Amino acid sequence: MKTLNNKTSNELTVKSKTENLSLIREFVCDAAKGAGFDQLTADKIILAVDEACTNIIKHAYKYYPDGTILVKVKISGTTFIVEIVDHGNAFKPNSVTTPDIEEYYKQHKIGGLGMYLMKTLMDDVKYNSIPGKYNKVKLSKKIISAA
Amino acid sequence: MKTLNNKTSNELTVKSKTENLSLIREFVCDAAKGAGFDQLTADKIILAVDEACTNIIKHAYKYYPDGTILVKVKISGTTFIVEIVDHGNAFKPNSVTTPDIEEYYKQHKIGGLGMYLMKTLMDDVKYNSIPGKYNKVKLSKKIISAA
Amino acid sequence: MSEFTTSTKQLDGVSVINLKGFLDAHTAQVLEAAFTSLINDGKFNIVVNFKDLAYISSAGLGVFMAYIENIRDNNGDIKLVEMNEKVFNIFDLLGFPLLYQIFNNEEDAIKKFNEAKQSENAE
Amino acid sequence: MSEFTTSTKQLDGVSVINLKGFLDAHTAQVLEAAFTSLINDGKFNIVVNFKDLAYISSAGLGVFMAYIENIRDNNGDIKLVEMNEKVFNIFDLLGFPLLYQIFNNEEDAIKKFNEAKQSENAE
Ligand SMILES: Nc1ncnc2c1ncn2[C@@H]1O[C@H](COP(=O)(O)OP(=O)(O)O)[C@@H](O)[C@H]1O
Ligand SMILES: Nc1ncnc2c1ncn2[C@@H]1O[C@H](COP(=O)(O)OP(=O)(O)O)[C@@H](O)[C@H]1O
Repeated sequence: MKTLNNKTSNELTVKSKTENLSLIREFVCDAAKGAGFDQLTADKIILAVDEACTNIIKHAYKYYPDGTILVKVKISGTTFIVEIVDHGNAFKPNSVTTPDIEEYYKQHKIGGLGMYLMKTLMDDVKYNSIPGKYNKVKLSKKIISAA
Repeated sequence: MKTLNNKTSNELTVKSKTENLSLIREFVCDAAKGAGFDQLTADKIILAVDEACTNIIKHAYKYYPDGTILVKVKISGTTFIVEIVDHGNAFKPNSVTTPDIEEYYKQHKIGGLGMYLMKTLMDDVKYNSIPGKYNKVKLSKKIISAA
Repeated sequence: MSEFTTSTKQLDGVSVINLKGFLDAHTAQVLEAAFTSLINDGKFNIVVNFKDLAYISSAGLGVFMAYIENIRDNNGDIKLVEMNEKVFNIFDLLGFPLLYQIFNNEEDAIKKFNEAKQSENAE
Repeated sequence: MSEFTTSTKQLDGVSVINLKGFLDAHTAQVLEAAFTSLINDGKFNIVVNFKDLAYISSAGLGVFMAYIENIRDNNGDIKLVEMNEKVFNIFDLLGFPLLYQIFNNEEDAIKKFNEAKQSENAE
């Protein structure tokens, strides 16, 4: 039996398969709406989390299907936070430069859009890898209440 | 950071609130269909799990909203298993008799239908409580492949 | 979060409640509110239309059990219409067809109410 | 699991692919198969109808990027129609309107293909 430390957040653990992306989106959708976000903002958060998890499946686990992805949602003050933890290959995002979109297309590159989307859609994206232990990406979005 | 022991099952942890029932249903729906059940059987499993979780929220946590409900799905051989763990009040199901449906209505009783549904919809329902530690209910359904 | 809504209309002296979405322990209170409001208005002839109901758990079934006695004590009834197979199967499993009259459509259920009224008047 | 399907029809010498459901890293291969099949048949004038598309992630956008060069090298094009606001916003964020022509409806996109054909013939 597993002890649950965090009594104030919902968590979803799924295997590292793309077929679980829709479940992750439903989970995040529920949480974002529960935090009071409108549909438009919830949609942005959902897409950012999809991109983060797609990257984990593709790059961290290289399509190995039996890894785990833990998605944790919480509210800290007035910030909605999604933390995603995996145990795949470590990732140092500093080595990925944000693409200049026009330049990017001129070079006929495919891919490389996921990180750009995550950063554009969220207020903050932070990666933290402890090689051999875990990788964590933390996506944050301010909750702005309709005043 | 939480260590994930079980590498072969999806898990969902939510707070003990009725608003999370729909998320639990979506989680179980995905898992049941992934295991190959048809919609009709998936619907039965979904309802049984809803009833089990509703009971946990109502009876084990008495509507205390900050408890946790862990829903774990796995396939063991040809059996689909949903395990639900909570940390609320212990439950001894032996003290609950299966209602005689007609007799039941004659007495104008309200409630008491959840346990009956769970047992009718699933192949097996087992409760296991370790007071002060956790309660676990295990719902099983044979996967019958269309031969 | 489940979405569940009700809407109520009056037809030939009968109140028709339309159910839409997912009826579970979270949303059951929405249906309770609909019944309470009718009862407070003295409207006891009630048809419940299940056409747009996608899901029901025992918490939803419990709402019907909670109100039926009071409504019948007031010479009224709850009649059920347009139940899809999935929802009917759950009702059936719980023996609800013994307790509630189920009709194919609103018209048939309303007719039944008005026939009953006529035979009362004839007495 | 996401549900995503495509259906393809021929209209005035143009192939119209209808997208339905959720297009993500899991379902992108369904769209790849649709493009591959058209290209194998030598059909390079393609309209993609987004009317029934509920969701797209960068994995879905990547499919368009993967095929566009080959298609344009063959004097064809991919034109996009009936995009809802949500999906358009994502396309816009990624600068796709610089790369793809977007029309309100199938007719306008098909007309554009056929105008181009006529001016070629006139040359
Ligand atoms: N979670 C991750 N683990 C390892 N590498 C990653 C991860 N996320 C992104 N990357 C690296 O960053 C690059 C850019 O990612 P992204 O913008 O999503 O584009 P794409 O995945 O389409 O290549 C990837 O190609 C990959 O090398
Ligand atoms: N998880 C649980 N923890 C504690 N008590 C429970 C639990 N599940 C069921 N019970 C007990 O068993 C009884 C029967 O449950 P059920 O058939 O679902 O009907 P209801 O919940 O409508 O009373 C409940 O009234 C409750 O006393």
